[in-house]
Amino acid sequence: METVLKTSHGRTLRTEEMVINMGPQHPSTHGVLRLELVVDGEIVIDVIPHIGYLHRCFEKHSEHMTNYQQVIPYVDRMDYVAAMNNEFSFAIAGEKLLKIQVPERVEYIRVIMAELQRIASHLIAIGTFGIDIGAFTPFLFCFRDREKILDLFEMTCGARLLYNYIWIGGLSHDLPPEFIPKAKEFIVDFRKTIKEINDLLSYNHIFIKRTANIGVLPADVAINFGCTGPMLRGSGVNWDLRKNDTYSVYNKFDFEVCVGKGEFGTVGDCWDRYMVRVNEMEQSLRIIEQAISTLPEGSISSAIPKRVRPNPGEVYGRAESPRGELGFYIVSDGTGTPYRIKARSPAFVNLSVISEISRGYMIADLVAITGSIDIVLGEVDR
Amino acid sequence: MTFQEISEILKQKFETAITAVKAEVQPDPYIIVEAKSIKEISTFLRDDESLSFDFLNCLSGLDLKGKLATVYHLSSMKHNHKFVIRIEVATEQPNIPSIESIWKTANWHEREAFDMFGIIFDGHPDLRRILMPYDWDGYPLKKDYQVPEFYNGMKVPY
Amino acid sequence: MAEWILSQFPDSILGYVIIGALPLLFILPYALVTIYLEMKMAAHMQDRVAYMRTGWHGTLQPFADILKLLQKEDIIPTAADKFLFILAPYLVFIGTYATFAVLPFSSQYAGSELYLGIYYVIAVSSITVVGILMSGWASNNKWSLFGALRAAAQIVSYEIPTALALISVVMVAGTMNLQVLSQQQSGGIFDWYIFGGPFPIVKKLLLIPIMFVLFLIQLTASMAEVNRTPFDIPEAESELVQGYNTEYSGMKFAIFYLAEYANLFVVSAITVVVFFGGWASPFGNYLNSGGWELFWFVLKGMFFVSINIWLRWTLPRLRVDQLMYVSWKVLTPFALVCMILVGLIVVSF
Amino acid sequence: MGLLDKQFEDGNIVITSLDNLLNWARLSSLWQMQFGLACCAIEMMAASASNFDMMRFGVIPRATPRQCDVMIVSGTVTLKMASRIKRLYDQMSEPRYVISMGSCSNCGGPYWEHGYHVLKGVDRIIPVDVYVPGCPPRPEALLEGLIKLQEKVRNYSSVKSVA
Repeated sequence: METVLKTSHGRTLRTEEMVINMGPQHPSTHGVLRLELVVDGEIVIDVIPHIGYLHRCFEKHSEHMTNYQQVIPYVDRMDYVAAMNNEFSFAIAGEKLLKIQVPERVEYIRVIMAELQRIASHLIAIGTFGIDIGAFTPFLFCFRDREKILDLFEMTCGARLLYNYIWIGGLSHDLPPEFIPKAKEFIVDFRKTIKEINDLLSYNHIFIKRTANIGVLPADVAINFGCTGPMLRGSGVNWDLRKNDTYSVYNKFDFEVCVGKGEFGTVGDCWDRYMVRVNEMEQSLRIIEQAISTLPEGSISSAIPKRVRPNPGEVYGRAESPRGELGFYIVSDGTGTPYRIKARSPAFVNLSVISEISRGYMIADLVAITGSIDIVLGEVDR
Repeated sequence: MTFQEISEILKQKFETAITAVKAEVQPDPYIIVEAKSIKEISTFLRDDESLSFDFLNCLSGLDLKGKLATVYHLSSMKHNHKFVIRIEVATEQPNIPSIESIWKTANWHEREAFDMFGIIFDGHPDLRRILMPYDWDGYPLKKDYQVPEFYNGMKVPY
Repeated sequence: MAEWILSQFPDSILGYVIIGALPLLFILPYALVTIYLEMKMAAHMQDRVAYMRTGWHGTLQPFADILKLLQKEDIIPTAADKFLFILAPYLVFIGTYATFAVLPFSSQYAGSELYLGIYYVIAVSSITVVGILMSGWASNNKWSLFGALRAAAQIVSYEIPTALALISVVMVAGTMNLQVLSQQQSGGIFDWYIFGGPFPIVKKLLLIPIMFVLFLIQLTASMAEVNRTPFDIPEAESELVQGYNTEYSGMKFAIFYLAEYANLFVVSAITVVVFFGGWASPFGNYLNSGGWELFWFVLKGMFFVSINIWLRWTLPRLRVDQLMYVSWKVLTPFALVCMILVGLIVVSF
Repeated sequence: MGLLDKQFEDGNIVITSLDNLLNWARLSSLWQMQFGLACCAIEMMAASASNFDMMRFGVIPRATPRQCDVMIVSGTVTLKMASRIKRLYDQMSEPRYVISMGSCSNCGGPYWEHGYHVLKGVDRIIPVDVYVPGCPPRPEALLEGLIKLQEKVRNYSSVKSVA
């Protein structure tokens, strides 16, 4: 679009849109996302996302593994800030395919781990969102408390970030005896952190001004684009696979599904998506509390198959990761090697909506919108 | 609704378009439909009151050695039921109508299937490679794919 | 003091050069201290410790930083406008440095006791904008250009509330000379203009609330003028990479760095002189001799520098339009109202 | 680099101490490029966050390559990204250093065999000073790598000619 302006002296001035590249190396693109912006001054006219800068061939690798269990380390590396949830989803799909019933204790421990990981993942999302808006300090507070969760994981399975902990049919390690007291301590501590985050960031006047009414995603558009997780719930849709398509032992716990209410603006704006994450951390704490208090005894490895060799068939298993519906479509041809594994990653689908919701806002708002989508490029590109 | 009921409804409505009903595949059975009628079927599945599949979970490409396939995983938020559709086409002529206009989710997923398998989605507004570089040769997830020796002067194999 | 130096070098330009270079004696140590202070303050607010490896608690870190920046390769991008690119950082520094000419560090020393002191500060500090615009344009980088244009818009807008706030005080004081302003407030803490100035009690009480509002306006606007969070949109890291200095490396970047910190002191010093008594001791005639005056001036200046640092690491950043909103629709009207009220008070008492 | 570069044939005490001073400045103020690629980037962020605090060593993250001294390649380098990394490295001003963090950027890591889109080691496109092994390396390991880099800088002489 080219606008030609006439000055009073009869001269003509021409204005043009500017095409500007944001990324793959840019402080606010959370890794290696590249956005091609068409801007008119500060106003964003169009956004063209370019992805694939971290395409690590996950699907090809899984077709070359000799065993389904060997896929799990690669699954870890997909969404590296929520590795437990990825393993959980993959284990659900694998167990559905193999028709394995896992012991109760395993399910409880998985839920505890998944919820701890959800908190850790949301902490990163909140922290980096803070940086995007320009507040640096909350990020460091978030990372400080995330370390406490990582300590719990490290105590259990020896790894900080990528665990290879949840296997098809079981777990790699049982909980160490000091886990439960430490976890209880963490829950008490973390309630204070949530309050701190709310004081420092969530209800900060500038923060609200920067995020409310920005990047509004209406519910019907969200569903049509396939958005899930806090993205969808931020738009006011009460949809959580933990409730609506119950898996594992989530039906035994009492928790609420947090939805965006449009407290300071329109339902589905950046603040709502952000707040859904903050509230979900509180709900995760509740689930962990309940799971710890009712943790059954039993073996954690009795159901792990010696040889994973499913019958020919196919399955789509899904679970709620911190970013939304993480599904695995597995096609088996009867051998130990998966014929095809396709990951339906929530961040990939959520990101596809970005050009839809960021037209007409400013560059600074685009940064906020990208932050509120909470993408992990490892999962977008796989 | 169960798979049986949904496939019955579809059978009555689109008798000629349905190639096969694979009810015996476990745990997720699917139906195979003809490529040319996928748009009609999709529209019906989305708009019918009793079905109302408003959510496309996943669209995957699949190389069946000789045939290429796309698999559509659908679910309904309203009725909380699921359904799987598959389309199989010949590798030589992998043309499938795009369903981007029905579920926007399909946009990027179709681009991915194009990128990885070379399936051409007719009517897609922006069918470009999505994950691989634009000047990449071949379709990596095909079973007979050969990794190139060099890309832009960089050695690819270890 | 200036006369004394000049008398030492009769018939020579050397005396003037020495007078001109004197503020450097302050700026360089001050910048080193402030860089260190900023990082340490930020770190301790964030549960960290920051510099620990260079000297005691990393006190030598600023030296290492500067020494390293001097060693770095000085890149001039091929596509850059070479002349402007090289000139820009110096111009930014000159704009800041020139304002040091009128800052009254003590009753004995001010580079120039200019009668139009405040006027001069407002005028000269605008040169900075030209430098920033030049750097953004010359870099031939779209992000830099964005930063430069934002900076221009921002600094120009925020000069208006600053000027209005300062002029209100000038109306009360009856002088623009910063040295005279400081002298007027030398009778102890309650003679400072933030507490109404050296006036009879009724006038003082009427002035206090207005002065307080004016002080807040001046503080906010000055924060915006030095481009620091929450008003750091010209170099907003998450949006514009580094804004106008994206393409600068080595020595040139060091000068930008230095100018930023020097500018921070200038605006703090102006606040101090206008509202907080300048070099005047808070205890009237106690602790008020030569060296102490310098001490009080620097101490008060550093206090406001610290406030700037504290706010920078606490608050999120505003958006461009919100920034303009704050300037044109909040600060400027308030400053105007205050100015009218001050005028009424001055006329009636 | 500077005018003094390789100008003095044999070191005397003045030159040696000047060398030491310059090297000290360089190694204590390694500004890091804010540049994350994959999983390791999270550990890199953790290393600069409260618990590990990389700033103790004088490492400040900067957003633009022009003002950086060290580039920490943290994560898998894909073929699509490789040319960008090369360009970013070229944009950095001398003296510049590269730390390759994690198995992926060392050699391809778990993606070495079937990763058709993964560059098997970032040292195929840019020179690397320090390799930090691990998948992902712990933040402590990255700090160790940083200390190794500092040792390397300490032993470098920018004034003397190399014998």
